[in-house]
Amino acid sequence: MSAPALEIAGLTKRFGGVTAVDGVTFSVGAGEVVALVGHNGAGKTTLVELLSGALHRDAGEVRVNGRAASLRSPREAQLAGVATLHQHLALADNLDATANVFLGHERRTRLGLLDERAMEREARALLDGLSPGFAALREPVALLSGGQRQLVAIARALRLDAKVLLMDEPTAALGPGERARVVELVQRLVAARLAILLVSHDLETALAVAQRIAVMRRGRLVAIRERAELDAASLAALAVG
Amino acid sequence: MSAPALEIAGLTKRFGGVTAVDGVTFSVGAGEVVALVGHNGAGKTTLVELLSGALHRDAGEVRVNGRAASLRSPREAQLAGVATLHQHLALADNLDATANVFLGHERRTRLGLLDERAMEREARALLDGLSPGFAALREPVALLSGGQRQLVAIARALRLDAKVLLMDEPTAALGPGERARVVELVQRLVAARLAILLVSHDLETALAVAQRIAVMRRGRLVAIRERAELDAASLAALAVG
Amino acid sequence: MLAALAVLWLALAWVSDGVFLSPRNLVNLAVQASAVGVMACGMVLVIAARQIDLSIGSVLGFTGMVIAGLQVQGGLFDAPLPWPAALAAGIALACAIGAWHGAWVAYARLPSFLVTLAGLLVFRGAAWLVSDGRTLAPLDDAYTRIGGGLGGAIGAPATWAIAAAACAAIAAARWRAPLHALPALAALIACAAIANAVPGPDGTSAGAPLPVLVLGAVALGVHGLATRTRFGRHVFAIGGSPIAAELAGIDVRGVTLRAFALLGALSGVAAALTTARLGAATNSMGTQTELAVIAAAVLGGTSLAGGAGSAGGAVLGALWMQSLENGMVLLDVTSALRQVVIGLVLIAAVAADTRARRDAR
Amino acid sequence: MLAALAVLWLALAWVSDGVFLSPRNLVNLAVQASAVGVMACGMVLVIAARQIDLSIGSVLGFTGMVIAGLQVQGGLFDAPLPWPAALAAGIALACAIGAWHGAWVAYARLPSFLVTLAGLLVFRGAAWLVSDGRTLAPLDDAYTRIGGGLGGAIGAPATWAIAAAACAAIAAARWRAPLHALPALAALIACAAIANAVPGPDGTSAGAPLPVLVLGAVALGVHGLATRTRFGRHVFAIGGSPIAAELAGIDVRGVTLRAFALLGALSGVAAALTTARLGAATNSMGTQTELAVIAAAVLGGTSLAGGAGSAGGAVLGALWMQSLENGMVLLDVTSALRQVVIGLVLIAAVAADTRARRDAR
Amino acid sequence: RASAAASATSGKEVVVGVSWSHFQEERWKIDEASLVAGLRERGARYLSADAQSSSEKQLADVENLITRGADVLVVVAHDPSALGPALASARAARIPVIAYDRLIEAPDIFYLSFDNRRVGRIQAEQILAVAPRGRFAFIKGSPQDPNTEFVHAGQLDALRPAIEAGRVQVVGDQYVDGWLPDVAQRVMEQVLTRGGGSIDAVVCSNDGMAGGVAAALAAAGLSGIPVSGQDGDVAALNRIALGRQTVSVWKDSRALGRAAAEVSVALAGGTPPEKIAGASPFTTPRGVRVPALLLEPVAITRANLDRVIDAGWVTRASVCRGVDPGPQAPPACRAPN
Ligand SMILES: Nc1ncnc2c1ncn2[C@@H]1O[C@H](COP(=O)(O)OP(=O)(O)OP(=O)(O)O)[C@@H](O)[C@H]1O
Ligand SMILES: Nc1ncnc2c1ncn2[C@@H]1O[C@H](COP(=O)(O)OP(=O)(O)OP(=O)(O)O)[C@@H](O)[C@H]1O
Ligand SMILES: [Mg+2]
Ligand SMILES: [Mg+2]
Repeated sequence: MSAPALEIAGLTKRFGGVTAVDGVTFSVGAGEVVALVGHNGAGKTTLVELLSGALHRDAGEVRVNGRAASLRSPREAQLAGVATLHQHLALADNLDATANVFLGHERRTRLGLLDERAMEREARALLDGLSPGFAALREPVALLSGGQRQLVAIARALRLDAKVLLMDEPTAALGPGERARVVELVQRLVAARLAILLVSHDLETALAVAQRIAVMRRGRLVAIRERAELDAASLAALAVG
Repeated sequence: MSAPALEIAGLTKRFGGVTAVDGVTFSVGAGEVVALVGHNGAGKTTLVELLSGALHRDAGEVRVNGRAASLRSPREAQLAGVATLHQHLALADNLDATANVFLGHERRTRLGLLDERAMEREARALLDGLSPGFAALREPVALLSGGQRQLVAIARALRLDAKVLLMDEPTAALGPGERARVVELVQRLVAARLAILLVSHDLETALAVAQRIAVMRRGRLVAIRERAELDAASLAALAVG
Repeated sequence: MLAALAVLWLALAWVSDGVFLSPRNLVNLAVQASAVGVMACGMVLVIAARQIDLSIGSVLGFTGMVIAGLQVQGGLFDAPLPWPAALAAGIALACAIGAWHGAWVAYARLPSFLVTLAGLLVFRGAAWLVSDGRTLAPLDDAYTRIGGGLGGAIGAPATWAIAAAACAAIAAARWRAPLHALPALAALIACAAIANAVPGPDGTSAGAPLPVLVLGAVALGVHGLATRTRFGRHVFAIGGSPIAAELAGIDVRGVTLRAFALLGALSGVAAALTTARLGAATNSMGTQTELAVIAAAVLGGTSLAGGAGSAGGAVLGALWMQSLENGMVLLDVTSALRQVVIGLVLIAAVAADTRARRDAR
Repeated sequence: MLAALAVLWLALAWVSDGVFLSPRNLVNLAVQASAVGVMACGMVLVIAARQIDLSIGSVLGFTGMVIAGLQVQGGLFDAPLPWPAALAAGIALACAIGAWHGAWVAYARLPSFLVTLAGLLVFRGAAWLVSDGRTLAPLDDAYTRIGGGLGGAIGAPATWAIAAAACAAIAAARWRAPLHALPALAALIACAAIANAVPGPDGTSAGAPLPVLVLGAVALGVHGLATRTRFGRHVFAIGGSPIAAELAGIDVRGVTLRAFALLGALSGVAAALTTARLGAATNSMGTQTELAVIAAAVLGGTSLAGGAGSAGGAVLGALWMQSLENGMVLLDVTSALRQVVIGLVLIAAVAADTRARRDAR
Repeated sequence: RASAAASATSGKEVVVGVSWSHFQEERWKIDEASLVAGLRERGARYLSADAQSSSEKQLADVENLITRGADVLVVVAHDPSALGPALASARAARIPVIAYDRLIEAPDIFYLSFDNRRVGRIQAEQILAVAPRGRFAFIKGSPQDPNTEFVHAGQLDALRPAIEAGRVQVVGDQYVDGWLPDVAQRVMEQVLTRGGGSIDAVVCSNDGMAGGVAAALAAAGLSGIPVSGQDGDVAALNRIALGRQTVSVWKDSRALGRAAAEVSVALAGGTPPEKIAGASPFTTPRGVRVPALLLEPVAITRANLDRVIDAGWVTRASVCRGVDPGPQAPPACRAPN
């Protein structure tokens, strides 16, 4: 068997006196979804930020597709094949949805100028898939609704064509219809052999898509279970702790 | 029977060509929870902002406890007895949790200076009730986790002692344990005769606390049903539309 | 802003018996505004990236001294350089200075206000040291044409040719909506006609002065950079949210550095325009220009909070500021009263413009 | 900043053979920094609320002229006012000017950069108009004591009394952690000792000069305002997030206006210190002070992005800037070279400070 | 464009355009007033522009004045060597140019001034007269202003022998940005600190800065140390009466303003420059010969304060304010007995 797409060993991050992530070890295989749940402030987002290059780890190792990854910047993480949807979305509020979907990876024409038409076409296709009739492609995203903003951020993460996808609360602001479509989408991505780490407070969604479910508490990984071993009640008991 | 705590008639708001809220009429009685659901971009947040004084309506009327309310500013809305938890939380990121909970309504000593001790004590009590062991009362809220920030915003809205409470997605970022405590809290507030408008994509929570459930679609209120008439499946069908 | 500018111009024409709107004065106005306009275009990008540059006036002074020092007899070196070499060296130097400031801001993450305030002091002092406080003159006659003085305009045929080419380009870009292109075409033709209405030294039409052409080229270039390239997109993304830009994988530091370097280079261009226009390099050149440049950018809709702004707006802003200066001289009031009037008109204009924009929404 | 200041002082003492650290020079330094320090304290609040005020230098010049014009023979009115009345009128006027700027910013929502740039022009012009450009002198002898010149220090007994009172207050506030209070107590006693080591005109100890006491009182007051009152809390909330502040029910416009008014009033105080020190009011007073004041605030940790800053930091920043100036003149460095050195040291200091703060985290 | 001379003779009113360098010191206001009065007497129209100490702005100002139809230009050059293009425009429009107060090195101008180098020389001579030896400090004007150097060169002309002979030591030599009095005060304080709190004389370049210097000296208990200045500011004359300043070199700006009015109307009327009353040829440092009308600066000291009072420049009350009218007072302020 080849190496898992994402391997984490002993990952640790301290903020002053607090250890937000404390010796976390686990892995996610290609074509697998691992859901990560836990109380507020458990350290889930910190873990994701460490993997996305936004924060620097104090200790531990990370391997992506078997290769050690230093992840010193978001750019480096992207180059290593890790795409991230951040909990706080990380949108440039003054730019429109199209620009945000392609931010940092703009399409260019042969002259080296921005290829606005190609980008708009592609963004429209992506967003339409998530929310049919998504119209506001040319308005600053500051004017969009909470859920619409989340859809833009999801579209951006999808666009990167990564091998490992980190999704921090992707459905928190979504309506029931949009959420269902995102769940479908995650299932399609898994079929295409992506490795997905899904952080979610929505235990239902977690149960619907994950093969394994990890639980964090106060910075530590306290449990990691196969989906089959769990049902809604037992997962809730685990997550609340 | 006395007038409902919150009455809305023909409320309308346009942004350029889009009518985000379109002639919405309904009311919430004292001691009642009305849940408001709908797809992303349906206009729920816009409706809440109109009632909170953050936006100005283009047409329609609002009465609070039977009295016409002009709601020209957040301050005015607060004075009329309307407290709001905003979807985007509206925290001052550079201030700590205590300062945010009391923002705009700081406690003062007899000398007119800020009474930091009283505020910290009260904030600790409030936040502890929502999330036992909430410790970060003196750190800038920018450093808190998504869920912790939401708890701070909830605590602030509770502190205002209002007659009408608007909660826009109060549980979106909360873990299962915290969510359960907020649900309990809402039930206690209802028992204390508050009128609550609860916007939520979390249909389960909506069903757990609401007496009536309203559904918005593209700016219009398309249905308003008694809780008893609905179960999870029929509500989901209504909300997705 | 455009509407407010029109009102201002009409008012000034009225109080000056039409002198303000005479072709000669309009051409003067454009030439006078060109150095500030060139720098304001670059400032737009720096401010859009949530930074500020206070050093540009001093950089202008310093590079102006260097450009002059390299080309005059008995200047910096024993053997004077030919003016094109001096010019190129000066602009390269200005660009390097901008990059130096940008490096402190982007890589060492120091506040740009302090870094460029330090730059303001350093290069003001350096400008003095270059020549020991002397004024360097006279400059090469060919060089001084860049300043738009004697022989510094391109004549009527070339002016019409450029106007025609620009019209053709606009028409081609807007062929789907030809009516929208009309105002721009009309403005261009009017500008060309005005430039040609001024007699040159030999009595024939002078045509467009070089500094104005330089300003036009710079504005067009910065506009293209801002709206059509990755660099520009990234500048605005950084201004909108530096964290989001970083997380999107943008090279925030590199982009910031390049924005400063570009502004530096444009300060060098402005130094060339200024020295060529003066026919000399003096060590007070550029003093307090930074405020005029930032004001021009902000008047043109650039937000000091970052993430918004346009080169076209900056040029308009520069014309605005210069119109006030130029126009107030036409009023027979003392200079102190003039300052008071300029300040009050500025507030009134900004207030009117803000209200107009709010109503438009 | 404190550590960097210590390094700078030692370096300057070393190259000046200790003269820099002589009591007389330290007292001079403090007096020289006081006007800028007073304004920097107010600037902290304006910047913390995400605004900027460029007009303060001109407001200083204008109100200085008015204060002088009201008290000299043949000034503004035929009958000169007693100096306390003139002083009160001047400070009230400065406060009103600040409120006028604040009103445009808060209620008409114009960018503060442009509003106060207009103010810079208007009041510079107005300063000239007050006296037709004449220097107004001589000022009342009692008034000039405020400036710290002859008879402008309070003598040794009063200095010790104030130091003792301040020590007692600090000790009372910190009685839970007496060790933490030690550095502050030591600093206070050192300051008093230094002030008393300078001989007055009559040969006995001069004691603390009045401008320094004014600065201390202003810094303490602004510090209290910023950290202990609703107003201060709201200023910082607005700077952190104007929208959040508005939604929390804060009177954003009123608070903004009051921050500008306070800075205006402090510019009036600075005008009093400057004119009293000079014994005259000249119409160029305060030129370019705005940059020094903003730099002092930013050096002291105030963020131009809003929401952060402290009065203590601003005073330190002002001392920093003045130490550089003071030290360089002491070394008889020519002004051009001085500017270069000051700029470079400034960058180095900010870099060191930024690095230290980052490492501390 | 018709020539200026033609338009003047054809009975149209003469338009005189004046480009001022700046108005930061009191004196320019007085120049302006007397120039305007002179023009009004002669029925000429006055246009003006203030360059606010900026060569760029002055260039624009001159262009604007030409655009507005000036028949003759009076230029107070901010930086005389940076006016080439402005002179070229004027030449192209055949408009005569008067270099007012400051020399412009160009062949076709008319030079009307007090000699600035001479001002510096008088300052130093007067200081030497009361303090022939000791530790001297120079407080010079703005490093950005070319006049600073002219004045300082004059000071050195007078002091060089004393310095070379070792009678005078220079213990401070500083520019003051923008000629600002409060900056001069701080600089003086530092020079004093450096010298251990003592100094024997201060050669200061103008009256505004002398005010700052005097305040610094007073605070150090050194009131009465010789200090020089120029411009004849009221405040400075009062300091002289009080014994806090030694000399103010007075250039009667009113005379200069009146002369400018006379010369400009004459030139506009077609009088050749050489034929102007009182004009004599003047050779500039670079060897250009221009027609010039030079007025004499006057050293105002304690002894001859009456001169400015009698000339109506200032009132006796304002000069003698605060002076004890006893026998120790300067002659101008003594109580009549
Ligand atoms: N930059 C920081 N500085 C200091 N403390 C931080 C910082 N970032 C996060 N923390 C702390 O680390 C802890 C973990 O935060 P994290 O955001 O990882 O939680 P989370 O599991 O994602 O919570 P949530 O479910 O609420 O999103 C929290 O207590 C938070 O206050
Ligand atoms: N300031 C604004 N300017 C222009 N359009 C706006 C503005 N605010 C909201 N909108 C638009 O109004 C519509 C309704 O937005 P709203 O935020 O009310 O939706 P919502 O129901 O709360 O959605 P979500 O569930 O995603 O939070 C959206 O299409 C949004 O783009
Ligand atoms: Mg999280
Ligand atoms: Mg919403």
